[in-house]
Amino acid sequence: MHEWAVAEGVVDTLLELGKKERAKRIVRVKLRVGELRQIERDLFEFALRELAKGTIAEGMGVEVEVERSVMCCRVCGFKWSFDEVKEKLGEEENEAIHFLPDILPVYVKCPGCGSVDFEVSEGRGVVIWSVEMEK
Amino acid sequence: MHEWAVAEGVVDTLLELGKKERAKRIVRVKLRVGELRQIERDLFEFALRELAKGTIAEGMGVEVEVERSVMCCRVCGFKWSFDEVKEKLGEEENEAIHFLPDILPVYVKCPGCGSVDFEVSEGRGVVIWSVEMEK
Amino acid sequence: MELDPRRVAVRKMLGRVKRVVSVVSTKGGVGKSMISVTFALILSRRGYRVGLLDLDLHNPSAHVILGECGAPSEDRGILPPEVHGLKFVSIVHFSDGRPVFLRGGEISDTIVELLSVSQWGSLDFLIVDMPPGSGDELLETIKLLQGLEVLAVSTPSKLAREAVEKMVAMLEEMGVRVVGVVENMVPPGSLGERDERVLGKIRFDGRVEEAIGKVEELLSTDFAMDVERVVEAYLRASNIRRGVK
Amino acid sequence: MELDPRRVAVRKMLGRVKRVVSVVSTKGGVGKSMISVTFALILSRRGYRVGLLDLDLHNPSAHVILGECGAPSEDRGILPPEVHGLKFVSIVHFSDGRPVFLRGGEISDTIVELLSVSQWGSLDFLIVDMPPGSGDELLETIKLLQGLEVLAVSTPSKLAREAVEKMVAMLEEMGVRVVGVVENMVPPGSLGERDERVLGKIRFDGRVEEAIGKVEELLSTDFAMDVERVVEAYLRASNIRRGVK
Ligand SMILES: Nc1ncnc2c1ncn2[C@@H]1O[C@H](COP(=O)(O)OP(=O)(O)O)[C@@H](O)[C@H]1O
Ligand SMILES: Nc1ncnc2c1ncn2[C@@H]1O[C@H](COP(=O)(O)OP(=O)(O)O)[C@@H](O)[C@H]1O
Ligand SMILES: [Mg+2]
Ligand SMILES: [Mg+2]
Ligand SMILES: [Mg+2]
Ligand SMILES: [Mg+2]
Ligand code: NI
Ligand code: NI
Ligand SMILES: [Zn+2]
Ligand SMILES: [Zn+2]
Repeated sequence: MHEWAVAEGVVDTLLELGKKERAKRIVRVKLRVGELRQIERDLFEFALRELAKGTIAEGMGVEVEVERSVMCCRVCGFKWSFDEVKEKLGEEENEAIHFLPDILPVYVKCPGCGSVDFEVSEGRGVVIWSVEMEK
Repeated sequence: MHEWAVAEGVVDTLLELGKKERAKRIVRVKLRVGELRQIERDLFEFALRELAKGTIAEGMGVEVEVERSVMCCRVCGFKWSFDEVKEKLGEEENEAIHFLPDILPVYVKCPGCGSVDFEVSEGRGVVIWSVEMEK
Repeated sequence: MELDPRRVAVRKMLGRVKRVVSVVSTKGGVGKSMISVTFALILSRRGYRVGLLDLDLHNPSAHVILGECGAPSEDRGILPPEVHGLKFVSIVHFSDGRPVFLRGGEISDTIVELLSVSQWGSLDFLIVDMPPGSGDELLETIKLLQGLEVLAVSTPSKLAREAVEKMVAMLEEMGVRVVGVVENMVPPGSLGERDERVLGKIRFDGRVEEAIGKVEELLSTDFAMDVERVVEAYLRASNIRRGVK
Repeated sequence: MELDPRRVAVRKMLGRVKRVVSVVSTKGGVGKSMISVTFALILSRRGYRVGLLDLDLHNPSAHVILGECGAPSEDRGILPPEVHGLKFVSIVHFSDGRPVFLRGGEISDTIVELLSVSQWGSLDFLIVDMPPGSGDELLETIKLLQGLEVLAVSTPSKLAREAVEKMVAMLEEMGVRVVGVVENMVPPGSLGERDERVLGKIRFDGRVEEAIGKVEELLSTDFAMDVERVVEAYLRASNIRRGVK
């Protein structure tokens, strides 16, 4: 699962940050992961903890919050969220979106007007929301 | 001068808004005009008042504020404003930017790193900032 | 509250433009620009009032095909210059021929700016030469221009045909009016083969390259003869009788 | 505070990739995809470890030229499939061949996503097939990939040459390493003419179209022979001795 790759990016970013801030220890991190990623949370948290072993982040507290998605149509202004359309998608389509959230308009049209020209204004990214460090 | 075209867009938008809100009169409008547009303010305000004649916006108060520009480089993060680079530009270049503010990177590079990949985060648009109406 | 007065301005500026036809393709180099310019010139010679808008901001070429670009003047907006009978607007009027590097957000914004100040006046047709692909230029014009018509250009190449058909199907699903697919650069021998799916075929014509920049020469090529047939098929398909405006 | 962990991931994922060469042009249809694929195949046959990344999201065509696209597997990221000896990543792995309509912001984001999870491993070269133009794809890769090299493709057409030269000059002003301009679709007779400004010329070869999708046939064309000379000029210009990795 590519949860490991995402987790690796997070841990590396934390370690870079820790170095820059001359932290002794990274105590806790809060992450927001977009709903579109359909991430396996247990696996993701496990990967984060495993990858932190032997670093200043070893044993850190991990909080992962799933950010609900908001899509906003650029043509008609209609707003909707992924769970309203998810069921109509096949397994392979969900798998593609899991890897590449931006590909959503390839599989989904605006329920309001049928356009593929919509923005994913929330629920797409992986964001390090807060970091607690010991200096 | 194309100030008239911009003014026409503003007045038409105000009248649409007035109609939608069933206003009897448009009393006052505040506009923010991006510095990059190098607009002739007197001419612009004159055009606004002329175009408003015979409409519910006739005699409205007009306040035009010039919004200072902020450019932000996507590569190196450097920030600067138009007045730091304006003097190096020729008359025709300024004329082109006056018409099409987005064309700036054709004539100006990031003073920090030389890239043309920068964002004009402020000072580009024409924004109707507030409208006072009598209902 | 924030209101963008430019979008209202666009509607007004295009208020007396009867039809807007965008020439699109998934691929570059299939002849969008050659066809746009020739299509516009032929309509103009038939007595229609025609504008030509080059929206390929990274690679404007309509002015090269026309051989000149003219200079806009100002009067309550931008008055497009007349170039060989066409009202012509291109980024080259503002970029001075320099290379244009712009991200999508700025491309969309540029299109809104251009259309909010260009005084087209009364036009029967505004032909829009588009860049390849289905990015900001295409999405923003669909959003901005109600009733936009699309003419898609393909070639017999394996790399073009299927992709263009899929693009067209998607545009139709989105409710965009596709007036047809034109197949360009067809080997001269196979022109005769009928194909229900295409509005017209245009031969590969070795004289085209030499005629770039020379409008009279261009209009005398076999290429232009074939584009003329496409114009006729287009007018027929849209119930516009010849000569009647 | 908001931090984007993907950008750090990109750096790591490309950590063992020695050189990234983007094949660019102002124009479409000049042969970027044909040259990218052939260039990559030739390097691979010479024993280099080569990846091929198709970033023409609106019009992916490398998989059509290769005749297959393979399927990525997952292991701490995406493992690119081996296609004719190349590690291959394309949007088609995710779009299922459907049409892709994306604005610039989403294009940039897609590129960051793709590169943040693709496990290239150790590569001597990553060849990137780019869309035409100077938009998000080009600007985002310049921003993302330190040390990016650019190979620009032009043709003898009036519509290509000057524009490509201006684009290249601008890239150099921006500090991007341009390894050279390749002139494609040169009439076979004029191949001999020397031109200081070009890294190499590639003949127009009527067999190319037929060879799309058939790698061995493609590599036996005059076209491939000319691309091979470009590969050699490129390796020479960059001081890479033949066979030495
Ligand atoms: N029917 C044709 N026969 C021969 N050459 C053509 C034909 N149509 C276009 N060309 C040539 O193909 C090239 C690309 O055409 P262009 O209009 O610039 O394509 P696009 O706008 O789709 O990128 C030009 O050099 C042009 O001279
Ligand atoms: N040297 C050449 N001789 C003949 N045909 C060519 C040559 N190079 C490219 N082509 C043809 O030109 C078309 C466009 O090539 P492609 O690689 O898709 O261009 P781009 O990627 O720049 O859009 C294809 O149909 C291809 O078969
Ligand atoms: Mg979209
Ligand atoms: Mg820019
Ligand atoms: Mg073109
Ligand atoms: Mg290509
Ligand atoms: Ni996964
Ligand atoms: Ni003016
Ligand atoms: Zn909608
Ligand atoms: Zn910079």
